[in-house]
Amino acid sequence: MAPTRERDLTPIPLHRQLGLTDEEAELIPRLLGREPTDPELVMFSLMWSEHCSYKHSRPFLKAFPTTGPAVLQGPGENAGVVDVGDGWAVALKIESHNHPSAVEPFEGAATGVGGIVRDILAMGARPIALLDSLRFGELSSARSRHLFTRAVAGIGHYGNCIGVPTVGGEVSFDARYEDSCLVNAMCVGVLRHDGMLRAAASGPGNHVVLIGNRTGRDGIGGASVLASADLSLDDDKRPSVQVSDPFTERKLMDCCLELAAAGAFVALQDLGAAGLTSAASEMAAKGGVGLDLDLDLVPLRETLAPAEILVSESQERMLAVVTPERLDEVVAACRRWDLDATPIGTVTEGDALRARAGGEIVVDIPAGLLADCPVQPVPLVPAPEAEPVDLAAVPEPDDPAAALLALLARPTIASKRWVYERYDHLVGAGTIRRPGGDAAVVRLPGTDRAIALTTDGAEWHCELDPRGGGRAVVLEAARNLACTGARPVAATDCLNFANPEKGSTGWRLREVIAGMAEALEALGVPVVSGNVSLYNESLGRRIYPTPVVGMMGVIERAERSVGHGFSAADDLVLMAGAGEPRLDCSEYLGEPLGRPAMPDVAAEAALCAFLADAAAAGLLRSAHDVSAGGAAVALAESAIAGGIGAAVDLTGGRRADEALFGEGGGRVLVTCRPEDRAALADLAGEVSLAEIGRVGGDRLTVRAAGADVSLGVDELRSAYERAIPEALG
Amino acid sequence: MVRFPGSLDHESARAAVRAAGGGAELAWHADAELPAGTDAVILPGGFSYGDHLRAGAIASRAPIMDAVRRHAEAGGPVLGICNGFQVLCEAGLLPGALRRNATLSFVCRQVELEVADADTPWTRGLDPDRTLSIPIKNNEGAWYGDPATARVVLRYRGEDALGSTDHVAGVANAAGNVLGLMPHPEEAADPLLGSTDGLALFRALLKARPR
Amino acid sequence: MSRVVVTVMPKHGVLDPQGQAVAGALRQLGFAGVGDVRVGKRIELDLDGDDPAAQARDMCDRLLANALIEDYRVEVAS
Amino acid sequence: MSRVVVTVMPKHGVLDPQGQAVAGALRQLGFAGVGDVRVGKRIELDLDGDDPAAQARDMCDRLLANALIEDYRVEVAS
Ligand SMILES: Nc1ncnc2c1ncn2[C@@H]1O[C@H](COP(=O)(O)OP(=O)(O)O)[C@@H](O)[C@H]1O
Ligand SMILES: [Mg+2]
Repeated sequence: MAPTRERDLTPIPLHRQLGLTDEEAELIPRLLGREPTDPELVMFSLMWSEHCSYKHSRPFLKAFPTTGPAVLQGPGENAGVVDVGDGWAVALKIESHNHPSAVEPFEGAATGVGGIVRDILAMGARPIALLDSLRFGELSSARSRHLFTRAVAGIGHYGNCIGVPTVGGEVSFDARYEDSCLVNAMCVGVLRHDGMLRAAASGPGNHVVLIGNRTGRDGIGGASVLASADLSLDDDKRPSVQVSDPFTERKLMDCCLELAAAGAFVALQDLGAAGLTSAASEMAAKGGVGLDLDLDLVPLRETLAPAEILVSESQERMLAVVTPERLDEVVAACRRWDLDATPIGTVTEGDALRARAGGEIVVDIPAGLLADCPVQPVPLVPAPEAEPVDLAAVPEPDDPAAALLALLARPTIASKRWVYERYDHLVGAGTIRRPGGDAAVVRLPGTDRAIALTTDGAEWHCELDPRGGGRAVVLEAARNLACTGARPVAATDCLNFANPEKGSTGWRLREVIAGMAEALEALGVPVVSGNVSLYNESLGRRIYPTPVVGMMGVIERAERSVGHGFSAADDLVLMAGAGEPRLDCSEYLGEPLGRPAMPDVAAEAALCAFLADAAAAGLLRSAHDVSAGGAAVALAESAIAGGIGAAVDLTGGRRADEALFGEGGGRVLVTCRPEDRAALADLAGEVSLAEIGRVGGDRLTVRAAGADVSLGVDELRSAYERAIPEALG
Repeated sequence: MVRFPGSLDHESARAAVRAAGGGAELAWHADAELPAGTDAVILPGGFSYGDHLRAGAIASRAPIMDAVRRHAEAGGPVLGICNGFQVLCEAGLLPGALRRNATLSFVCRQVELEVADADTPWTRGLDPDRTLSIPIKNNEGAWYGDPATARVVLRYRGEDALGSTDHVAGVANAAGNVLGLMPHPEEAADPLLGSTDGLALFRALLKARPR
Repeated sequence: MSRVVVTVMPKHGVLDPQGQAVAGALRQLGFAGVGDVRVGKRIELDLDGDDPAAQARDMCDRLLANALIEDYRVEVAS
Repeated sequence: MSRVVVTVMPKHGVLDPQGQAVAGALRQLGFAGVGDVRVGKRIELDLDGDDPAAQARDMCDRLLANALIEDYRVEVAS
């Protein structure tokens, strides 16, 4: 094999251009026992990027609970899988496509959806739901409006066309995301326990088959250039944009699921970041076998060099291991779906990942080495503790009703109808609770059960107190599920952070994960999959620490799910949960200020259990989590959704504004029939449950510490619904 | 139930037919014939051929469409839902064309419909005063055509975000046996989903079926 | 092999919402002199065989254009 | 008032799923000689003001084309 050519004309060494550190470049020849070839060096550079190797975050991730009786597949595969009863299982995973979306929001967001769907497909699961978690700069910025509207269009384009409903998600706006927007997509699939596929290749002599789109110069260098470098918005990082092809993805789904059901695959893996390199090395390393690939056989869209073929990120491709006996069947099924299926290599004994081109071996490395990137320790510099809000320095609102309308019209709080009406949130006839509530509820096909799905973030809280914020994000997700009557079963997470080598970001990462782990332990919810996206900063502006939690819960009887809208006059309004509202870390203050209280994980776990019990017993008419904007906004949202008002007295808080708009404390607004009040109180046990008013009429009237807010439901709706369309002009 | 590459709603539509008391089999776009004993044909919703070129255009030229045409010409009932409606217009089996929504965006929402013609196999017996609550979800759902000559079967009540001529949500051929609808009755066929108004169409057909 | 260019435009008299939206967006960007805008398709095909123009017209009639709402034009480039 | 024609085509090397789908459909209709097909946009604009070609190029840079994945061409027809 030819060693690396000398490049004396290049002042910057190749490894640095590829993003490898000098230490890593010295380590590679020692591990290999020789100098790497150029294609090998490129492969190392991609596989050893943070994006593929988690070299900065890996040690911290160990804090997450990842096991439990329901876990069929924890982290380490393309997606996590959990049991949901009767032989059925659910696969879930969330992933970021932040940097590609900042460069080209439509295609970046669309291909982000495509990628996460293929991760679910690779488990042998049928994708049944998508969620998207988005962060952009303020809508007053033209660039943010562009990124937001185009990213939403891209997600819709892809999800709608492949027929997987986008049932939930979240969007918020803050100047911190002006240069580094966040686009995280989550996919959920269903499968039979015995139909689960894994990525581990096996059986020397078996074929390695590439299925789907041809390979082109898409996203070459994408994994390292786009995902691991500070983004300074210059043009020369742009030539490698991937164009989405959802029609081919749908055919890939239909065809692979047909073949998976027939048991035609030994193993299945999607091609994502680092393309063939990542897919092939993972399949080989997981299976403890080698792979021999002939790059000349890879169907190309244009002429490519061997290294380019190895790292191309062309979309809509899967890699399968197939026995010689079933090869014809696989190829024939793909032809029926008008998809290319090309045997490009074989499984071998040993552990070598080999690639040939033009008859010569251009790559020959132990597959495991690519996955063995040395950990890069990050500095752990604590950030100073935030000061509590000094209430005396916050003027009381002259007109609390106007303050409520203004809060409802803040884009971060306002109705996201503009977004979810652009998504097919129904396809598949399984969406029982549509977007707009606390969590989506989707029928579990073939059973009487439903699953509830949510994604949540708590970035202001994480900025002010990373440990507490880590707890808060998990608890909010669980509370949102519980509001629909679900018991949380499993979580997936995407950790969006700034550059971990700078300032306190590394410390924040560790603290957030520790806080998340504490809440997950208290709830008994394992993390089964996830993703890390670092370096979300540019031009000196870093994003807030933004962990996004995707959570799935089960509702035993689908017809018992609960909505967030008030349901009928004379129902009682109650506040569940005893936490105190605080203006610290409230949307009302308009920016992350103060020191939010440390969430009480035990109390909140009990609250979630109570809500699920109450829903199962048929005692809840509605339930809605008190979050951004406080109790007044939660009441308004329930009134708008139900089309009926209420009269309520709010207690708690040190002043009227704190009672109305204060946040935190793990509180949920529930309603019940008057005759069910006693039964509900019995179920509540230790969980505090206070009657605060009654549903009825066409106005929402809220009294709190002397303030009196009374607004028509139509007025509330108009402020809430019109804000985003108007901000977009 | 015809399945094209990119069809999405065939399973939901099949479930709705079953819920109404019937049964459905899938036919493949490349087949030359419908399954023996076919009483009625449904072209389900979706993004056949990725909506490339014009929605429904490529599917409308598929081999199975010759068999669908023969079935229609012999008076057999045909229902095209959303993409199926687009296919039927492109195939010339229904009048008019479906164009980009006036919003220039995909629209997914519950709408209210009025029955303008209760004398097709798919609407016979429906109370003309009844309002049906059924969702729409499409990109190219604005019907363009001449409502004076076309047989309009369903109209949007109130606002029509799509910008169809004369609020048209569904049209039939002159004989009434071929119907195209933008709304998705299969998404309103189960009490769990909030509405069962879509079942009425499948039930009407099953009642009218020649024994 | 000839290169054929097929142009498909919305028929005159048929409302073109996409063209209208583009015109509006351009005016909003400050292009005050924008009048009517129409958006159509340009399809470039490599074609083998006899009489590429006739082939392309046949393609238009059978698939590429919808005569109800669109007009087409065929040019043989090489 | 000048009539300007803007042609926007997918960049060379960039995946064109629409072109692929149209090529496949044409072959299935029996047009055996169909090679590569690429589908783009044709935008016809009526423009008032000086230097319509420069104006149109500016429009392409700012709105009509996506420089990452598309190339454009401007012709002034009259
Ligand atoms: N934040 C996290 N929490 C838990 N598991 C994680 C996290 N980030 C990554 N993982 C796990 O590490 C593995 C590799 O992740 P990734 O490279 O994103 O997967 P893929 O190659 O399938 O896209 C996955 O199994 C994923 O579930
Ligand atoms: Mg994967």
